[in-house]
Amino acid sequence: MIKPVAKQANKNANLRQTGIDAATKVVANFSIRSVQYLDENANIVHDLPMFAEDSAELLKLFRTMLLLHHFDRKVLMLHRTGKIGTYPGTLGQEAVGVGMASALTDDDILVPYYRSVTDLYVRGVRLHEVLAFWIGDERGLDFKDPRARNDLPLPICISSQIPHAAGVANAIRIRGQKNRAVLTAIGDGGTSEGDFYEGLNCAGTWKLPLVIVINNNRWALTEPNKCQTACQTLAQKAIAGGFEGIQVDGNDVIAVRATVDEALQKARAGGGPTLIEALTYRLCAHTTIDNLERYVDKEEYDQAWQKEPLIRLRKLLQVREVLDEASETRMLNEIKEEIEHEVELALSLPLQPPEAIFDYLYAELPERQQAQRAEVSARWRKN
Amino acid sequence: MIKPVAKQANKNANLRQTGIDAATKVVANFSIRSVQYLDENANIVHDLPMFAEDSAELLKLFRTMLLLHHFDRKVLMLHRTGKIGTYPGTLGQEAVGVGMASALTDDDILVPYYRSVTDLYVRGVRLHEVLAFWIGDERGLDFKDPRARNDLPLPICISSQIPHAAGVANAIRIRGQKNRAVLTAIGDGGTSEGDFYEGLNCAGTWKLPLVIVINNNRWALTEPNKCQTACQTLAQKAIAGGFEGIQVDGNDVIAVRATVDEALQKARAGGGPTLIEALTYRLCAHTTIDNLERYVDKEEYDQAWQKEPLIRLRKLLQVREVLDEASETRMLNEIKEEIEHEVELALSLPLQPPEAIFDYLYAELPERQQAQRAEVSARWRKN
Amino acid sequence: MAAITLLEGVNMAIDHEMARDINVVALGQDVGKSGGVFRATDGLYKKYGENRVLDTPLAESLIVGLSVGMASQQMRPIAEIQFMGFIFPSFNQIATAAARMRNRTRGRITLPMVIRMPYGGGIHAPEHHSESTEALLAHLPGIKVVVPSTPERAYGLLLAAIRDPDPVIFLEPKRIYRAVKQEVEDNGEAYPLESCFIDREGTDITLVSWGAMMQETLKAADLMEKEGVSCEVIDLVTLNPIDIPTIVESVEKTGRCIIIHEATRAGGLGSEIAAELSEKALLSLYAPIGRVTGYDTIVPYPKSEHYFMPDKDRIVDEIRKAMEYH
Amino acid sequence: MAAITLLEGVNMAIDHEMARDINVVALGQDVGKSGGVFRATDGLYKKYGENRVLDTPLAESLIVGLSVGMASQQMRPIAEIQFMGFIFPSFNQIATAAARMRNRTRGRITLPMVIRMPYGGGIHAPEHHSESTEALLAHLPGIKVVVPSTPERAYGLLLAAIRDPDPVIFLEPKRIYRAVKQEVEDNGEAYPLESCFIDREGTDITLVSWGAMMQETLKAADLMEKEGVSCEVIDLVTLNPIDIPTIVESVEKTGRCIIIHEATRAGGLGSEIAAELSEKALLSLYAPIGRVTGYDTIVPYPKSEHYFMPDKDRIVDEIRKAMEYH
Ligand SMILES: Cc1ncc(C[n+]2csc(CCOP(=O)(O)OP(=O)(O)O)c2C)c(N)n1
Ligand SMILES: Cc1ncc(C[n+]2csc(CCOP(=O)(O)OP(=O)(O)O)c2C)c(N)n1
Ligand SMILES: [Mg+2]
Ligand SMILES: [Mg+2]
Repeated sequence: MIKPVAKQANKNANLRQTGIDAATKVVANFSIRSVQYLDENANIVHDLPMFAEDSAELLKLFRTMLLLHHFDRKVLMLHRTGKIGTYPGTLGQEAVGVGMASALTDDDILVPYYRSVTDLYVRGVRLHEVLAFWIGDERGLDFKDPRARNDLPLPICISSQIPHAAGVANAIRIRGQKNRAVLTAIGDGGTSEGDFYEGLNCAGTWKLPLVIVINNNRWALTEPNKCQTACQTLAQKAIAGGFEGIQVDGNDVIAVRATVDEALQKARAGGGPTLIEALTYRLCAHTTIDNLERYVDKEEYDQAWQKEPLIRLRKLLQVREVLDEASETRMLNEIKEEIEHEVELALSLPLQPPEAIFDYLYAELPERQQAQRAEVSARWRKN
Repeated sequence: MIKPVAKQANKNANLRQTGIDAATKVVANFSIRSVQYLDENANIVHDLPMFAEDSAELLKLFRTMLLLHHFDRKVLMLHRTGKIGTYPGTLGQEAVGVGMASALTDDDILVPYYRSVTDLYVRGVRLHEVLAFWIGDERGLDFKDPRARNDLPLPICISSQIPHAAGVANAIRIRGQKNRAVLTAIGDGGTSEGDFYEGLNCAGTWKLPLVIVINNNRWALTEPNKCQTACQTLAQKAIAGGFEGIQVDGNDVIAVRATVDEALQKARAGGGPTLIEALTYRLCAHTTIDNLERYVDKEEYDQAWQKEPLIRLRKLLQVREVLDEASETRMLNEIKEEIEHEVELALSLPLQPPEAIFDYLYAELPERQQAQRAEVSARWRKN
Repeated sequence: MAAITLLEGVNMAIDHEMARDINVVALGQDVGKSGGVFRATDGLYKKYGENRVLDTPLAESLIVGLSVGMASQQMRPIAEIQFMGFIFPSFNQIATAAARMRNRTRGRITLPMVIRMPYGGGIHAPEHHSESTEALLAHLPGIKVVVPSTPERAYGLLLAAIRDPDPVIFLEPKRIYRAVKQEVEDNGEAYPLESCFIDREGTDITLVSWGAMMQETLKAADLMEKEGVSCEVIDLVTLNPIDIPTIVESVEKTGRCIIIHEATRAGGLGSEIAAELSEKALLSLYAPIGRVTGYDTIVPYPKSEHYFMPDKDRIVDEIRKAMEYH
Repeated sequence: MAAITLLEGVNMAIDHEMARDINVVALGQDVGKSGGVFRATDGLYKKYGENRVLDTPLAESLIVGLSVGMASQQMRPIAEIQFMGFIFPSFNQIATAAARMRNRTRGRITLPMVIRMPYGGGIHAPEHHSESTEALLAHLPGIKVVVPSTPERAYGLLLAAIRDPDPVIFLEPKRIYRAVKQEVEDNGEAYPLESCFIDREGTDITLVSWGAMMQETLKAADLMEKEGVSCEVIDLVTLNPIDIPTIVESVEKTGRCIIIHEATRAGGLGSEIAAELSEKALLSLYAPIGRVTGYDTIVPYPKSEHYFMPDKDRIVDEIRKAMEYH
């Protein structure tokens, strides 16, 4: 019997010199592009998209970003005074959520990720709702704004939202709705989970009306990008799904909005999905209970502050003379009022009744749980 | 309060004409190459690698492929006569497993997939072992050949082997062993599972000594490639892992062997992982209990037979005058003898004792199961 | 009205609901063009088209995750997991998304979805194709778990599952997919998803089982009848919620109880039923509660599967033990 | 010898084994440079380097799958899942690979690996950070499941888990990570993985619990002592295998038993213990076996968590009920 060959040391050595290179032909080419309009010094590096000609529009975006910026700081204070526990901030990343969500129409659907306060806010979800969720009250996910009623709640399980977003998009596709698309988000760390790829792969296969934005804030908890991937861009993950991936300066709200807008239009028109990597930086700790000084390089961190998204937009608006110190101060005062109000609402929310732990389990509560519900009721009502 | 903007219908329409294109720059380029030496008519399209100059070597590969080809047919007969149940054939795909496994050294480790009979055979695993596994006997995975002792068993859970292979490769990396690499395989359908990507991503991140071969036989059970992916190549999935993917003519055993060989050398030398997509065709049904006529296009199927891997290698060997009809007939007789012997061994394997259902659960059987074991023993010994 | 198999009952229910409600869609690996590995969705692709019967990529987490997304928009997906042994990749989507959406949004988003799958052993299938891990699912609040044991129940329960406003896991005992035929009318009548069936009344001992094990249980009851032991046989049908009151009532009458299931014993659903009885019917018990189950080992490969599987003989032995106990 | 916390006991055991055996490596999300979200691997990265303390990508299935691959080559990986609520993505790797490798290769390949994770509620953590789904793991043959309740047991049991030739799931009750301090000698002495501890002897009733609930159980026992009820308190410690003989012996003595756990009641491990008792100690029971558990609902968010969690008051009520039963 002729035995199969196991060792070929010498021959391999020869082969190595020649190699397979000569026997290859290129069968596919891909490239990843990157979008930027406004660089960190507020230089306009490309002709602005139409919407950005409208200074009032940009001012709205600025105001929203400023509000979320200050909300973050407020929450951190609340944490320090023991009023709230875990909260994942969006400091430095305001342009990603605000830019992407401002490209949505009311008919579109948003599938947020756990750090999605900025996009949710644009969508009409109130800050006290998001805060209530993080304080530990399920009612925070019962979004009240009509625009957000069909939006999915914040998921805590990293990446689990990507198949959901594909499912929502699939419902739109099946129903032949041409005016709708789905927008979802994920972190850089989230791109390591299987669910991310499964959703991507399906979105490509079924040409789903789906836009996925990666908030690449360079950190997944304490792990920097290099712990998650060998990829030079996360946008290139789209190539594995067979559709376009594109990078965008995530600190340039104009670029984020324009890129997401175009991708949503493509999706609504049946052109299929797009993956957008927004490059930004997490200027806050992972959450309020984390301490970034333990693992973040000080110099890198300080540099990141220089590229922070409010700076360049402020400069542009100042050049356009629609914003100055005085008007920004007025704006800030208004903002702070809204924040105080929202915080007050969240902190003063009365507890849910004890029975509520059963009341949303099923449409109809089974007998077994009815008995338990009665037990809980008796126990906690008497005290 | 300035409300966030939800609708921008008119402006969007304008934007669309200009678009973001003008604001982009290319930040990364990728290409996928494809390898072929011997085309379907046995034309040598590129200078052969060294090992292929050795006709005796090619004759060995041919013999192994021929053997597995006939083994498949034998198993189908056994199924028709009710002697065995489910068995996943490798008809048409012999060059993939034989080519890849023949590039392994004894120090390397093979992490097979469920349809991996061909590579396992090259590795020294006997056909009766694989058959025993499929007939329903765990002993089939207790590979006896020393070369295969550390190889992982066939996994039934699609794609679950990829993280295992990464783990084995990681052990090699941690131990600093420079003479070893890991070779694993997966089907085209398997590339839809999250585990595939998680393994890929980790292999890239940690630069693991790992070579992953996709047996793209165009079918995942009854689903053709287009149900699984929008990708033009499966090799491009590697781009999401941040390392090289390459396509190879999976019916050209010389190309498979050369490509895997080079990738293994790269891996051993610390150059990191490679993903290799071997394009072939499943000429058998999914398994013996499946009927491919229900879903496979007859014409496509007949055409695939023209490209089957034995034809071209036979022609080459005939041209080189190391094979003719008479010698192939002799070879076939030997082969059939081996097959008969292996089948005989598998079918005559006495049952495991009843107690064996407990005997490999833990190093030491807990009390609870000891009692159950005694019960089983009493019940089945008395009958 | 033709006699149909359990498998055909499944098909008939899906067909019925797809015809009735445009929001009902079927999805899974190979469920479309080829009608599924067991043909549970046979003919539906042709009838309803590729937009309502979807061949998904080979990815279980995706299949359940897609269903969550679709259901969140008021569609009614019926997802197939090819075999119960392959449910694990989707476990996260079931446990953390499907089971919780209503609760975590305080009822804002609900998920009318079904995840159906063949389960259980006895057909000499390869590794992982014979699993019976229903206890893992029944431990998760927020979903329902249902198992039919006859063609007619398959039809009526699956209708109910599809119409249910919450996620339902529908386990199909593949060993009896084609074992029995029954005349079933396609009348659209659904069963409740919280009641067991008393299949045979008896006075001496209560036997509780579900799925394919019902066959062995009924055989054992027949055999014991000849020895003068009158067995009450309960088909549990719903594993979450379990119809404990009916079982308690039966055991209060008979004083003895044996639970029969294929799954591994430790932490199997037999434990849950026994625990409930030991709490609610302790004083009625003349004998310890018996459990006839798969052993606490991994489901063996086909050649040794019979050593593992409960059968009528083991049930009979356990009944005798209970009857002789004092 | 310093007094240490349970968390430090975990760290000390890992450190001890890493120093002793070059094949022992720790891996998981954030376990390396930053020492883990709870600091369980604090200092180890610095001491043993990036090749032995690995920050993995954010992918649980990968983490367990990697460990399977490494263990198959005679390494001894200690994988961390960041919170038990995130174990589900890795469930397939646990159930179909880790638990079965020895069995499916007839002992050719074995997997000396540990999967450790903080579990349980009571620290006001966000959704999914308070899960207690040990019953799902304990139902899987082929793995062991262990829970310490004191610093000293954390150390001794984790040593045993790391040295065990088979996969061990090691659940760490994070609520008491820093709650109690104990003097623990770093002497390398491991506990067996099949025995429970009788923490307090008593004659009237047996209380069985594990993890953080041991604290509440002991408090309840204290309170009842004042009422003249003598409680025997058992720390279960190993959830698979369960030391049933010791519990049976205790209940034969006391005649009453209550099982206390955080997890959801239906299909929780309390059922398994009650079922075993109802089989093996039926005639010794003076009262129904009680279970004080989380309710059959989804773990509520922090603001409502206290309604869900068993506490000493609920245990005391249940003890009184059992004592008054006749
Ligand atoms: C499945 C799962 N595993 C682990 C965690 C714990 N966890 C919460 S956030 C986080 C890091 C996420 O990083 P990234 O995806 O980059 O998002 P970012 O926090 O930077 O916005 C981890 C590991 C989780 N929530 N879900
Ligand atoms: C996790 C999992 N899901 C489903 C199956 C059932 N199944 C067995 S083979 C197969 C198709 C595999 O296709 P592919 O990966 O292309 O490999 P091939 O069979 O073509 O070699 C499926 C769906 C499985 N074994 N494992
Ligand atoms: Mg991040
Ligand atoms: Mg295939």
